[in-house]
Amino acid sequence: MDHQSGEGVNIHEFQAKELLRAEGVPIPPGDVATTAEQAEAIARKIGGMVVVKAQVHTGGRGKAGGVKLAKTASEAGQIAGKILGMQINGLTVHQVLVTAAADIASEAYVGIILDRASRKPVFMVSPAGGIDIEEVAAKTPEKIMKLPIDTRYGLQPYQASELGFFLFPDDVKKVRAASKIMMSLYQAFMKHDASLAEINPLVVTPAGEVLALDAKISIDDNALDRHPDLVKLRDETAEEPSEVDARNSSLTFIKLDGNVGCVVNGAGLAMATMDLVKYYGGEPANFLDIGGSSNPEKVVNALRIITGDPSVKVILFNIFGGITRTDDVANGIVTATKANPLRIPIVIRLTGTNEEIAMKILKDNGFSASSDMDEAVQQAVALATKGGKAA
Amino acid sequence: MDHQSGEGVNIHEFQAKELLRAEGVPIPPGDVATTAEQAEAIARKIGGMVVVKAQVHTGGRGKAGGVKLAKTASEAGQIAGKILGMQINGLTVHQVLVTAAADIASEAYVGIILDRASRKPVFMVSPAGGIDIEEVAAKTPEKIMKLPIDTRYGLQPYQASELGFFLFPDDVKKVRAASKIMMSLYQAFMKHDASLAEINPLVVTPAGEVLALDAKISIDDNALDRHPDLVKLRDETAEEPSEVDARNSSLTFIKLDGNVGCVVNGAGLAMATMDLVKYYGGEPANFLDIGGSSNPEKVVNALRIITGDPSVKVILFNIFGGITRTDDVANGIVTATKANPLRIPIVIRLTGTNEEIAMKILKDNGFSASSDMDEAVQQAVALATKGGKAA
Amino acid sequence: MSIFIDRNSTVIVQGITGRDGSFHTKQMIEYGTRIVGGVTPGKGGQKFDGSVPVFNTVHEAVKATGANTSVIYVPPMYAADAIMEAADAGIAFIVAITEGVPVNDMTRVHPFVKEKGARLLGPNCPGLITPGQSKVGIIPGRICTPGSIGVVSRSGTLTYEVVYQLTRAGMGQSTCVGIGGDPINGTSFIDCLAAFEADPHTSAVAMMGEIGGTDEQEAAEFVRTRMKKPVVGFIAGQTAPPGRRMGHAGAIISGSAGTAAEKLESFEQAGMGIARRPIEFVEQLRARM
Amino acid sequence: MSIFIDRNSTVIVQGITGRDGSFHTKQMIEYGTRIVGGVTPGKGGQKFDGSVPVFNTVHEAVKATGANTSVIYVPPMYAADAIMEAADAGIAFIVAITEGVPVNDMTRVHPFVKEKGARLLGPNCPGLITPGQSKVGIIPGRICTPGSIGVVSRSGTLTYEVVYQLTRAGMGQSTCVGIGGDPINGTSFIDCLAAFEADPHTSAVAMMGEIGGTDEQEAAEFVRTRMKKPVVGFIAGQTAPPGRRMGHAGAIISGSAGTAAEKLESFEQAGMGIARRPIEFVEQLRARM
Repeated sequence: MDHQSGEGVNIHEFQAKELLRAEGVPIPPGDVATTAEQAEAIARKIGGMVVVKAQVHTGGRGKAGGVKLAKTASEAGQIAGKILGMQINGLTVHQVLVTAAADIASEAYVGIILDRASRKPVFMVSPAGGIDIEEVAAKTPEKIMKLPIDTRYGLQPYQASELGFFLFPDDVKKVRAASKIMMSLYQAFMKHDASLAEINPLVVTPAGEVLALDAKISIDDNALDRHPDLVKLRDETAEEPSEVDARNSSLTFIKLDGNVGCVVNGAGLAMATMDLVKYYGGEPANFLDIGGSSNPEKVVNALRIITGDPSVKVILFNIFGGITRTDDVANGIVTATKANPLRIPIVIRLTGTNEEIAMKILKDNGFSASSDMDEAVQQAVALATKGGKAA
Repeated sequence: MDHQSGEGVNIHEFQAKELLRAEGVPIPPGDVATTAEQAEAIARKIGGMVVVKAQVHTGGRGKAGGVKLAKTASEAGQIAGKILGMQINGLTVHQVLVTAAADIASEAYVGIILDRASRKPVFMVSPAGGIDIEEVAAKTPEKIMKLPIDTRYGLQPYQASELGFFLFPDDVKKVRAASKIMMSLYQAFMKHDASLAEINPLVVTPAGEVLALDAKISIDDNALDRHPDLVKLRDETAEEPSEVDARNSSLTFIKLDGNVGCVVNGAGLAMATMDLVKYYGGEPANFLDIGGSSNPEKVVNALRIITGDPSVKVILFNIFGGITRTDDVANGIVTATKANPLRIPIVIRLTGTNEEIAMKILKDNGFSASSDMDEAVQQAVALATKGGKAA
Repeated sequence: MSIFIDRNSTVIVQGITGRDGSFHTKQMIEYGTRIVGGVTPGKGGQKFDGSVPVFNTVHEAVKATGANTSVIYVPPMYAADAIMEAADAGIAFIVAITEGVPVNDMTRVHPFVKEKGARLLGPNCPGLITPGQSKVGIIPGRICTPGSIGVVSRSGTLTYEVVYQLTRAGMGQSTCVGIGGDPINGTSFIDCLAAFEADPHTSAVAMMGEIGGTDEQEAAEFVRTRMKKPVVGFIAGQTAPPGRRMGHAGAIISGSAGTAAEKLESFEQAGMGIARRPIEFVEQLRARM
Repeated sequence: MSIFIDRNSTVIVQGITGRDGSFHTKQMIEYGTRIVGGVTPGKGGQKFDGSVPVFNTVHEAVKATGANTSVIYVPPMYAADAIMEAADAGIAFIVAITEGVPVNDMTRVHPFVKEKGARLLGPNCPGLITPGQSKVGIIPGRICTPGSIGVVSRSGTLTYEVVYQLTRAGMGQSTCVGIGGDPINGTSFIDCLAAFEADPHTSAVAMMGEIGGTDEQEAAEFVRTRMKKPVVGFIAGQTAPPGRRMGHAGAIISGSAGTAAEKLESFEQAGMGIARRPIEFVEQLRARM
């Protein structure tokens, strides 16, 4: 099950709930707070028992102590004070959601995931909700119903009903309520170009009401251009700073634990380069794809981001010029290192479009370069391991 | 070209324009008036030259003097005073639309019609707008482009662009404006379950602006249940009163010019009955389909509506009982004639479900009935022609 | 034998517990149709009429009964969904009786059913009957008798009228099909004519059209080029005024197309017999058999 | 000969006057590709580069030039529309280079293209090249040389790397295809493998996969059951951490599925050769030919 296919921009639970509420999904009242005082005020307005929930882009908030029940408004304020500023899986909590607590008779899972195998959004529902759906999939797959949706037709009422009967085989009222929620969830999924939209848990109260207690939505990166409203929901404080910096420089960057800093054009070649570093006994410090366009500025930004990581011991460029002009890359290296001289060695592999010009530029500026990938990677790994200096 | 397939509820020009304006179609400002004073006030608010247009459900308003230009607000009031109350094709004008006059450089036609042959809504556009599109189709068919739309995908931008280039081959700005209007027209067509949506003329002003100057929308009768807002737009004052009465009694009724009043169950049999009346030398006074359900009330209403027409000389019932129970029909006849004794002869043909019971009911109440269609029709025609009395 | 249904057809009823559904289910059972189940969401597990199992969804019904045919009596706003559910569940032959289905719904339903490889009859149709074997829909069984005339029609009661005349004249029917009068329907005249031509037990066909559209002209062309069996045609609405609707969406004349004269002309060119009155089917068919 | 394109392919360029479109059109013409026209709405009637006629719509372009292939360089928000326009106009083979196409768009485009009977390559792909005959897309022509190795890959520059190694080693290529890394794309590994198996001029296949999804496993199953020609496979992303995205949407590991280990295991079970490093393709292919 390839859950997360489609790159996704995560938005916070409270934002996802707003989007679902707008489509008519019943959700207990709540609001977001950045201070203990605000949290207390929200809890007072709601009245009764509330839940205070850390808003961070990571799972396991409950286990980490980021989700707590409060009986009174002042208790809600105290709890919020503790949760705000807390670190969960390396992310600082800047906001909490304060929401009415619901009595729970049963919990179900309802999600839509863009699936590459069927080339469709797939509904996935389970009466075993509240826990990690991947655990359900692994241990009791018969408790999961999957239904691919043909987006030319959209989710049909009969399909929503089939999903509803899978959740509540003996109660047509709950089936109707759940079906309506699934129609709304699908609307939200399509309207916002989501790659994932999840309600977990979907609860039934002792009174028989069906409610969404938690929600998660990821937006397809590629569709953001037509959703300026959703771009604003992106919370950069909830992400790794160097990755935010890279994105703002139009680079794709993921920080890893090794010491060989990699700058590559193309995701496939970038992964193959990392694999080759590992193959020769090294550890990549990152994944970094400068993409196809040959803009010296990107190279400058890439170098800045990589050298910002103190664990990086060597920089490895691997550029195969197709659309990317290797002379542009060479110029970028020269410009960046003139402005900020490197304190660690650099290994450059360049081949393809304008290779001769690039080689000359590098040579004129005191760099050497190889046109062989294996050779370059071996050299970089050697430098990272033993220390030393190239260029 | 079967334009009007799909039964349609017509709405007025000003209502159609409101629906299109809501989807973003550029339309000159305007409002509807029921008095000369209102018309003058609207014209004053718009400022400059206005057009005063009779709002009736019929073509040829212009020729009938129902569309006039006014240079000043007071002239608009005077013209409105003349048009209001005017008869156009037998319909009284109760409302006028007062709208800003636009300078016209060229006129085009844009329409969407539900087409039974392709089983799709079909776009029909022509650079020869402003006149009757059927005339264009007959005389210069090469000036019409037809494009069936697959509703699973909807109108695609490239299709709107193709239609736009057909209208304005040399001006991409106008193409873009027209394409946008066609996307909006399609949205309106689908959103409101239309069977017809037309902009005629779509004009280009000397400044190059593309505007909808007149609009027509018919709504699919069958879809009205999900459009309570559109049901309200139905203007019964603009329709034949006996037909409105029939519709409100769940009967399908169309008034014709003959003297044999027909009451039949099923549209096909109703038409075949009318044809047989004609075959035997008579003239049907109406088409009336009481439908499938066997409700004596419907029969009572049918008799009331038919006997309301003074030209009817004989009433002919032709009922083939399938779902319709013939005893229900017989009971209806008895009830209706007891309440309002008939002053014209009645010929009854009944066969099918519960025929024996029906025959007995009729006999017990002094009516005779036949089970043969040809026989009954001949008898009715004879009565209508010579006068006489059956039953 | 027949077309589309016979004594082996296994039928489920969508909307079996509704007013129309329950009435006609009893009629079908009485006629001998093999009604193997029904569908009403929320009534799964119940028995209709003490014996027919009811299911929550068509998928469940098909899984439990192996039905290959479905007949639909649900309200018009739910009909498109019911048809798609049946097609999706693997039902091969779907008969939609429901009248008043929004036409835009059918623009999506039609390709859906086609993609699923199913055949749809209707909506807004009386269904069909293979006399002595099975009836699916609402055609009154007692007016029919087994025989070799195939009957296909766009209207309901007019079909009954003609079938009644045929039966009175001793001319039995192989299958009588009402294709319905809606602008967009699943099965066309041509589909039925092709099936009758291929059916060894059908010797001639009676076809009842209406004014409006060009289906009858296309059917005539099919008769001319592809059929060996005799076909007699009738057109209702010869006296209808142009441009006015006549209860059926199909019964419209617009411009020059779709007039009765035009349709009858196409019948003549196809060498078809023409019944000027319903009763004339008897002599016209007899003359050609 | 080759798969999908050869010297007779007649190609139009959608977005021919754009920055990328114009650059790569010149490159394609230089390589020898038969570029017969271009499409940019509003620039119909102009000539690109003094010789290639530009049209307002694909329909017009196809009507005037008889093109059978189209390559798309329009911006991502217009790409779905451009693909559908090409398919609707009767283009048989559509290559969408555009990166960043919203995935939901592709859920509709995919069935549309299929219904029209066309083949789509991409989006977010480098296109393809039949060395010495035709290139459609952006693969640098000078790294390729004619020969008998079929190359198929999910990524761009990695493909170039491998092709470059093959060329250096004297192993020419029949056709090199980049299928693109998007979650929903038009042509799969299996489509290419089947075409290579059927192509008499291809003697062996080099296949470059990535972590994420199950396309490679399905491809391996296809190799095992349906192919006689040798296939050597590579998986990029063995060191990528689970659950993190790697620039390509496809390059994701989630749960147990889609790991490099799993994919390599499936290659082994299919009897495929495995290249642990890009350079190993040379020896692995040589060993099997």
